[in-house]
Amino acid sequence: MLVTVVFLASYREIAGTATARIALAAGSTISELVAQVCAQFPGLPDSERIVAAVNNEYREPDYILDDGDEVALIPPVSGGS
Amino acid sequence: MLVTVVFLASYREIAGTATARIALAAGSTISELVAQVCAQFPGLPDSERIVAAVNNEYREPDYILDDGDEVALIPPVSGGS
Amino acid sequence: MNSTSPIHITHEPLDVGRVGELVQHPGAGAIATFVGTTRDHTGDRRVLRLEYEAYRPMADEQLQRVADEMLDQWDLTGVAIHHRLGRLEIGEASLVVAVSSAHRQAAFEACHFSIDRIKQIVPIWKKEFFVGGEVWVGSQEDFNPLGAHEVAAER
Amino acid sequence: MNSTSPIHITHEPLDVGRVGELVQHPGAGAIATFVGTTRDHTGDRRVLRLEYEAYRPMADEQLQRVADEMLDQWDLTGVAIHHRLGRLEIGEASLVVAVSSAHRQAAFEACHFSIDRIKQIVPIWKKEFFVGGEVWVGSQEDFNPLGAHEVAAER
Repeated sequence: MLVTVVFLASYREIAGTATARIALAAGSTISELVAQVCAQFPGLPDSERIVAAVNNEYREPDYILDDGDEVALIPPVSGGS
Repeated sequence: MLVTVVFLASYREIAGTATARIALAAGSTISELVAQVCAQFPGLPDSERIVAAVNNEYREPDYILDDGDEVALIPPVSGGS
Repeated sequence: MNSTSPIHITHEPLDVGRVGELVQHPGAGAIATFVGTTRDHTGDRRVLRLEYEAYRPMADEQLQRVADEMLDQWDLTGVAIHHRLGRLEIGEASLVVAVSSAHRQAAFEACHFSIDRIKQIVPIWKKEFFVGGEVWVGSQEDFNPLGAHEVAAER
Repeated sequence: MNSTSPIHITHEPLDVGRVGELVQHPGAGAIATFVGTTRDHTGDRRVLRLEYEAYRPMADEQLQRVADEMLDQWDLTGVAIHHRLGRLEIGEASLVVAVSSAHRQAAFEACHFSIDRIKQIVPIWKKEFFVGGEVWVGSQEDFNPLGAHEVAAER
């Protein structure tokens, strides 16, 4: 299956791209995706520290992905002031 | 000696006057003044509960008054909102 | 003393935006503002309007004391406190406090402190007018003119 | 969604007075407002300007979630949260939160909560531009998108 990874803010600058299409085995979890992405895009933080949102909802690392999901990797936020 | 007592807000309505000139023995304290005022203007709270300011400064009950002092009896305040 | 003074007691309507402008500062990262407004009820009673009365100049001096205590206890870049007197209709602002600081915690804490402190020491009284009655408001519990003020760190 | 929406993310300058008006209510006795402004320094470094970036529509949804949590936890008469995006100069407002309630404690607590909560869950990022450099800001400690939010009574 294929998912779209979205890199935001500092992660986008590290990855050098805003999005990537990643091929995964069916039934893969967020953890597995993130480990693969971290191997492919060096410079990202430890994969265990990366938080992900799937289709605009925060999800736990053991969340099982579906084909076509949009998985945003969310750096620590800093809105407000 | 003579002091001027100022009645404010609810105390003014109870006393029926905004000010009163009160004659006191030299060396009298706020407590003594307030007891005398409470006797003279029935309806004021227990004299021990009344807070006074002398010449615009809050003072303790044992504060010794001077001739000509302005002694405001200050009901519980309710500014703000 | 006029509406450009940081500490201001007035019979004129308060200008909330103006009070906020008084605390703007290039080093400020946060402005916390509090507006006390006349609400249409107290408990179950419908309020028609309010009147505020002050004992002056003591009220001005005590309001300045509140601002001084704020500046002593927190690292602030600006403090402004405006209080309205006289007759207020429902929805009108009786009090505007604006506090600026580099970091939000200080502005919030100092702003919150100021409202509590005003109710402890500033000789201003509110009278509520209901259908069929009126009452001077005031809490013996809050009133604390002779006590030390609370330690800020509690908040 | 525009500047009359209670929850609003925009590249346009924020109108602080307008956000306050959005929470006016006859039952309100207090309006607590917070304005986050661009300050001229972070620690010892002089800041030239900022840029804010959001992940949308998730940022809008999470900002609405903050407002919903406020309305769930406190008895409020109004909540409005406006967040700016894009390039901001020193002194400009990045965030305006206004909260109204019958009693001041609820408005203060909910307003304070909202700022902390925004920094836990809303996918918006700030980049600071210094003389000779730039940095994305973000605290691993504050960021808490998967945890339960803190209990209000602690404040």
